Amino acid sequence: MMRIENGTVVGHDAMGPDYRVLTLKLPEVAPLAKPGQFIHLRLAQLHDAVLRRPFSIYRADGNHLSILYKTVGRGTASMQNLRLNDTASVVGPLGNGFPLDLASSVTPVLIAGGYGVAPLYFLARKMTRRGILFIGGAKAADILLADEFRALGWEVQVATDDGSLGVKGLVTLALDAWLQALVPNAQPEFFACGPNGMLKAVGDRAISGNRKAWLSLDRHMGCGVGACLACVQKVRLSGQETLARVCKDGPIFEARDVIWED
Amino acid sequence: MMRIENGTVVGHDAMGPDYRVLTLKLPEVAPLAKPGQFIHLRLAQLHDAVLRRPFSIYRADGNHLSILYKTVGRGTASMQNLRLNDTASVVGPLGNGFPLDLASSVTPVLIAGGYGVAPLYFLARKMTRRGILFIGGAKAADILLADEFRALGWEVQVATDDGSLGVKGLVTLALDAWLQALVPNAQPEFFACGPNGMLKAVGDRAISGNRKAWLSLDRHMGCGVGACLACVQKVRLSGQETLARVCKDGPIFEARDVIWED
Amino acid sequence: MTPTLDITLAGIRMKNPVMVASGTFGYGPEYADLVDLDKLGAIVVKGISLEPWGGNKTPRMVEVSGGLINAIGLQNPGVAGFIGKYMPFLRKHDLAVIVNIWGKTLEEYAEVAARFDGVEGIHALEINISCPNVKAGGSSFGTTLESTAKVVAAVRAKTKLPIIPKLAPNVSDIGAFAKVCEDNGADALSLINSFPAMAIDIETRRPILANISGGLSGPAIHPIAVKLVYEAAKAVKIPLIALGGITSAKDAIEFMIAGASAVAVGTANFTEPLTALNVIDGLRDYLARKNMTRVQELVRSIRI
Amino acid sequence: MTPTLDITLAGIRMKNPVMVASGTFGYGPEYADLVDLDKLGAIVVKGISLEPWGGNKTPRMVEVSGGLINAIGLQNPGVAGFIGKYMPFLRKHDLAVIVNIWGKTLEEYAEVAARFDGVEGIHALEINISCPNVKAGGSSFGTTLESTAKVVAAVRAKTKLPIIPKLAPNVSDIGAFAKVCEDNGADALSLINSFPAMAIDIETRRPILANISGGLSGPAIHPIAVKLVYEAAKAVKIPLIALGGITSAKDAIEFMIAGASAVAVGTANFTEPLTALNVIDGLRDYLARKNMTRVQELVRSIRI
Ligand SMILES: Cc1cc2nc3c(=O)[nH]c(=O)nc-3n(C[C@H](O)[C@H](O)[C@H](O)COP(=O)(O)OP(=O)(O)OC[C@H]3O[C@@H](n4cnc5c(N)ncnc54)[C@H](O)[C@@H]3O)c2cc1C
Ligand SMILES: Cc1cc2nc3c(=O)[nH]c(=O)nc-3n(C[C@H](O)[C@H](O)[C@H](O)COP(=O)(O)OP(=O)(O)OC[C@H]3O[C@@H](n4cnc5c(N)ncnc54)[C@H](O)[C@@H]3O)c2cc1C
Ligand SMILES: Cc1cc2nc3c(=O)[nH]c(=O)nc-3n(C[C@H](O)[C@H](O)[C@H](O)COP(=O)(O)O)c2cc1C
Ligand SMILES: Cc1cc2nc3c(=O)[nH]c(=O)nc-3n(C[C@H](O)[C@H](O)[C@H](O)COP(=O)(O)O)c2cc1C
Ligand code: FES
Ligand code: FES
Repeated sequence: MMRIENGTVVGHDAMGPDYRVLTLKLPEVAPLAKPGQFIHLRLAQLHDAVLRRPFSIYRADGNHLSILYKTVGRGTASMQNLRLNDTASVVGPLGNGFPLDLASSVTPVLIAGGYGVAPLYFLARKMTRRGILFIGGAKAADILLADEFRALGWEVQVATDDGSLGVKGLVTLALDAWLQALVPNAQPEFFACGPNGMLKAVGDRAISGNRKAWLSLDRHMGCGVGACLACVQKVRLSGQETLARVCKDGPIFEARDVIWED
Repeated sequence: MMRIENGTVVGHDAMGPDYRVLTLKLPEVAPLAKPGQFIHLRLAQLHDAVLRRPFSIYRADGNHLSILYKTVGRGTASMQNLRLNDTASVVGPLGNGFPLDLASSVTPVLIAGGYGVAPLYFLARKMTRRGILFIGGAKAADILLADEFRALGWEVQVATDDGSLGVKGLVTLALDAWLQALVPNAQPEFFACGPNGMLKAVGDRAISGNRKAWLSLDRHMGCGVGACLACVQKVRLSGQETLARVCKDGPIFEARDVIWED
Repeated sequence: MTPTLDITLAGIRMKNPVMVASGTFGYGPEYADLVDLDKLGAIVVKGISLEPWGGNKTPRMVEVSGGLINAIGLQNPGVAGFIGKYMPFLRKHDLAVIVNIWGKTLEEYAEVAARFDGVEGIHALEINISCPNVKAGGSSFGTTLESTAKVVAAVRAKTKLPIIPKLAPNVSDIGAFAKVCEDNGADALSLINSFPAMAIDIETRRPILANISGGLSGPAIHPIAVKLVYEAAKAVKIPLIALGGITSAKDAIEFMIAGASAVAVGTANFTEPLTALNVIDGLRDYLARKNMTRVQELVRSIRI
Repeated sequence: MTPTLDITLAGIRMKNPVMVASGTFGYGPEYADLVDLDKLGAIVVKGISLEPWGGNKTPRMVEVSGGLINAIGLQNPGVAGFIGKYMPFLRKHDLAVIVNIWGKTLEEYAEVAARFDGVEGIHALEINISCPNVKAGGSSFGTTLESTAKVVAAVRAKTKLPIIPKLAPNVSDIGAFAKVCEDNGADALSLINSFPAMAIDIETRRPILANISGGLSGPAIHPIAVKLVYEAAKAVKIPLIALGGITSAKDAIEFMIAGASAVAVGTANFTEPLTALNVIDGLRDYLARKNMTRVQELVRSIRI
C-alpha cells in the first residue's frame, strides 16, 4: 500500500559537510514504511522537473519520516533550500524492502557505501538481533552513522579510499578479512546498499560462499510505481530470465537473481 | 547606456495589501536611472522562465533602486519570495524616460492608474516644480503614494471605481472637472502611466486641448533592449507611420505620435 | 448547475473526456493505490504486441528541461499475457479500456487487432504508428502517408472495435496524415506521440540513452501539440484525442478549444499522479464558471 | 595550454564557433552596451527582405513552459535600409556578419542575395526557408524537398558569398533536406528554426498571438534539435551550425559532439544577454579539462 501526501518539513540538518537529513511529517506514509523501501519526492522549488527523486527511508518514527541525502545535482541542490514548514509532495512507501524474518542462527552483515547506510540503519533499528556493519566511502566525511550503529550494539568496520578513516581501500577488503576469520558454522547473511560495483562484489562473495545477499539497487526512475518500465534490471526468476522493475519488484534483490550486464 | 548587474535585495516591504516595494543594491544601474525608465528583472527562482519581467523605476537613491509591484502572475508571485540578501539579475536602465526640461510656464499634470504611479512618483521627485496628480484605481487599496505626493507639495485628486476613496468613477472624470475650471492661460502638460484605456483618454484630451501628453505604454516584452521587435507600437514619426519599439523608442510616447488600433 | 462531462467518442462512452496515456500508467494496477480508476474517463494501456517484447537496454529515460526523453522500446507481455494478467483487473473497474497496439510488420498490426476483437472489456484500439523507439516498425509507418494508410486499413479489416491511430508529431503536414487515417476507416485520432529527441553526456561523449535517441514528452511539447491538434481539426471530422505535456486543466482546455474531444495525461502522471483527477475537477470548474452545461460546447470552440 | 577556439567554417573565419541567432540579437547595436561584440564568433542579423516589411500585429510573443512562441513576422528595414543603417556599425567590429535573408517568392530570394553580393563586411548569407511566421513564403519553402532545392539553387546562382540554408525542424527526414541543400550548392547548414506552435487564452478562447500561431524556441526544443543535428551530420559533409535552446556551454557542447561545427544562441539572449560569452568561456574550460587543443576535435566526436 502506498500513499501520496504533502509532507511538512519538521527537521533539516547537516550530517557532516556533505550530507543532510530531511525529516518530514507524513502521518499517512511514515507508519507504513519498512526498511529498504523508499519514497519518491517532488519539490515545488523545482517547477520544471517532470520527475520525482527517489530516496531510501532512513528513519520512520511515528508520523515522522527522514531521508539522508547527498547533493549531487539540481534536485538535491534545490532540496537544500527546504526550510521548516515548507512542504514537499511524497509518494511512498515504495518498493519491496529487506526481508526481516531471519532464521535465528543467522548473523546479519550489512555493507554500506556512502548514503547507502541510510536504509541499513533503518534495517538495524528494526532487527531484533545485532550484527556487523561494513561501511566504505571515499573519505572520512563519507562514513556516516558509525557511532549510531555502535550505540545499537553493532560491530562496525570502516574502510575509506584515502585511508582517512578505518582501513585504506574498498570495503570488501575489510569484509574479506572478516569472512576469512569466520567460524565454520557461522551463518552470515548480507544486506548491502551502495554503488553497483560494491553490490556486485558482495553478491559474488555471497554466491561463492553459498550465503544469501540482499542487494538494494540504485536505478534512475520515472514513475517509481512500476508503470513506466524505465528502471528495469535483468533478473532470473524461477529459472527464467526476465526484466524486473527496480522500483516495484525491487529495489532489493537477492544476489542470485541479479544478472549483471557489462 | 544600460548595464547588466546582479542586485542584492536590501528591502522588500508591503505597500498596502496588494503591492510591494522591492529595493535592490545596484551600484552600476541605479545612478543611471531617469524617471520613466524601467529595469528588466530576472529571477533565479523562476528557472524555467525565458523572459525577464519589466518594471518601472520607482526610486533611485544612490546605489539603491526600487520598484513597486503588484502580484499578477507567476513571475511576480515568485518575486514575493525574495528575501534580504537574495540576488536578482537586472538589465537597465531601459527606455527613453519622461522629458524633464519643461518650459517654466508649464504645469505638470500627472495621471496614474494602479502601479503606474511608481514612475510618476520618481518623476515628481526629480522635477523642480510642483503640479497635480490624478490617481485612479479599482478601490482604496489601489491608491498608492497619495500622501507622499502631498508631502512633496503636490495637489492630489483621487478616483476609485467603487468610490471607496475620492470620487467614484474613472480618473478622467476628476481630470475633466479640473480642466474645465482651468484659467485660460494655464499650460498643463500631461504625464500618464496606467492602463491603455486611460492613456488613450488622456491623449485624446491633450490633443483636443492642444496640449502635450507623455504616455508610458505597457507592452509585453521579449528582449527589452530593442532587438526582438515583440513590443512594437504603431506611431507617427515625422509624419510617417512606423513601428516603434516600446522598450527602446519608448516606453514614453507623445500622444500625437501614437496610433491606437482597437 | 453542475456541467456534465460525459461524452461518447467514436462510440466509446466515457464519464468524462480525461484519459491516461499509453506507457505512462502501466496497465491499471500500478497507480490504483493513488488514483481511483473509476473516476477516469479511460485508460490507454502500454503498447501491446503479438508476442512478449523485451524493449531496449537501460538507461531508458532521461530528464531534460521541461520534459523527459524515453526509449523504453515498447516492452510488454504480448496479447495473451496482457489479457490474462490485466484484463480481469480492468474489467472490475468502471472506465473505458483502450488498448494501444503495435507491430513490427503490417501483418503483425493486423494480427494483434484480430486477437483483441471481441475480447470482453476492451472498448477501442489505439494504433501506435508513431513510436520513435522501435526501429523495425513504429516510427517509419507513421511518417509516410502510404504506410499510414496501409496500417490503418489493415487494422480496420480485422476488428469491429473503434480504431484510433496515434499520429507522429514530426511531420510537416499533420492535416494530410489525419485525413488519410479518416479515409481509411479510423474512428478517432490520438495526437501526439513523443518527439524524436536526444541527450548526450558531455563527459563521456556518449548518448545518455542506450537506444541513442528516444521520444521527448512533457510540458516542453505542449505548444507544438496544440498547433498540431488545431491543424488536424481543420482537416478531419472524426474526433481527436489530444495529448502532449498536459499538467493542468488549463493545458487540457487549450487542447479542447483547439479541436480535441478528449485529452490524455502522460508524463505528468509521473510528476503528480493526481494530475488526471485534477484535470477533471478543473475542467468541471471551468465549464461552470463559463456557464457551459456540457463539455462538448468547449470542443473546437476556438475564436479566430 | 589554452585550447584554440578559432574555426574556418565554409570559408568564414571566426575567432570562436559561437554566434548569436537571427532575430534574437537585432542588428548589432541593440545589445552592444552589454555584450562586447568583438568577443563573438559571428552575428546573424534579423531576417532581411528586398523591401522593408512590417511584420505581424501584436501580440507577437508569449512565454510558455521552457520557451516562448514568437510571431514577429520578419519585420525588417529591407536590404537598402539594413545596409545603410547598420553595416557601418557592424564593419567597425571584429566579428563575422551573416545576413539572414528571406523572400516571398523564389525571385525575391534570388534578388536579395544578388543585392548583398559584394557588399563590404558581409561574410555569408543564411537563407531562411523555414520561418513559421510568414505565410507567403518561408514555411512552405522549407518543408518540401523540391522547393528547398529551388531556393538554394536560386540563391547560389546569384552570390559568391557562402550560403547557409536554415532548415525547418518540422520534417520527418531532416537528412534528406540537408542533402538536397548540399547538392544544390549550400556551403553550410543552420539548424534549426523554431517549431510551429500555438497558445490559446482559455478565458477568451482566442489564440494569444495575433498571428494565431508562431514558432517555439528556447530550452524546450533543445533535445529535439540535438537529434536533428545528429541525423543531419550523418547525411552531409558540409559543416553544421546548430541552434535551438542553448542556455549554457553544456548545451552547445552537446550540439558539437552530435555534429555541429558552430552554434548559435537565440532565445537565451533575452533571458541572459551574457549567454554567448558564457558559452565561449565554458567551451574553452571544457576543452582544457578534456585536454583538447582545438575546438575542432569536439565536432562530430560522438561515441556510439
Ligand atoms: C531506490 C533509491 C534510493 C535512493 N536513496 C538515496 C538516499 O537515501 N540518499 C541519497 O542521497 N540518494 C539516494 N538515491 C539517489 C538519489 O535518487 C539521487 O541522488 C537523486 O535522484 C539525484 O537527483 P538530482 O536532481 O540532485 O541529480 P541530477 O543528476 O540532476 O538528476 C537528474 C536525473 O537523474 C536521476 N538520478 C541522478 N542520480 C541518481 C541516482 N544515483 N539514482 C537514481 N537516480 C538518479 C534523478 O532522479 C533525475 O531524474 C537513491 C536512488 C534510488 C533509486
Ligand atoms: C515598461 C513597463 C513597466 C512596468 N512597470 C511595472 C511596475 O512598475 N509595477 C508592476 O507591478 N508592473 C509593471 N509592469 C507590468 C509587469 O511587467 C507585469 O506585471 C509582469 O511582467 C507580470 O509578470 P508575471 O510573471 O507575474 O505575469 P504572467 O502573466 O505570468 O507573465 C507572463 C508574461 O506576460 C508578461 N506580462 C504579463 N503582464 C504584463 C504587463 N502588464 N505588462 C507587460 N508584460 C506583462 C510577463 O512579462 C511575462 O512575459 C510594467 C510593464 C512594462 C512593459
Ligand atoms: C515512458 C513512456 C512510455 C510510453 N509508451 C508509449 C507506448 O507504449 N505507446 C504509445 O503510443 N505511446 C507511448 N508513450 C507516449 C505517450 O503516450 C504520449 O503520447 C507522450 O508521452 C506525450 O504526452 P505527454 O507529454 O503528456 O507525456 C510513452 C511515453 C512515455 C513518457
Ligand atoms: C523573436 C525571434 C525572432 C526570430 N527571427 C528570426 C529571423 O528573422 N530569421 C530566422 O531565420 N530565424 C529567426 N528566429 C529563430 C532563431 O534564430 C532560432 O532559430 C530559434 O529561436 C531557435 O533557437 P533558440 O531556441 O536558441 O531561440 C527568431 C527567433 C525568435 C525568438
Ligand atoms: S520507475 Fe517506472 S517502472 Fe520503475
Ligand atoms: S522587447 Fe524586444 S524589441 Fe522591445
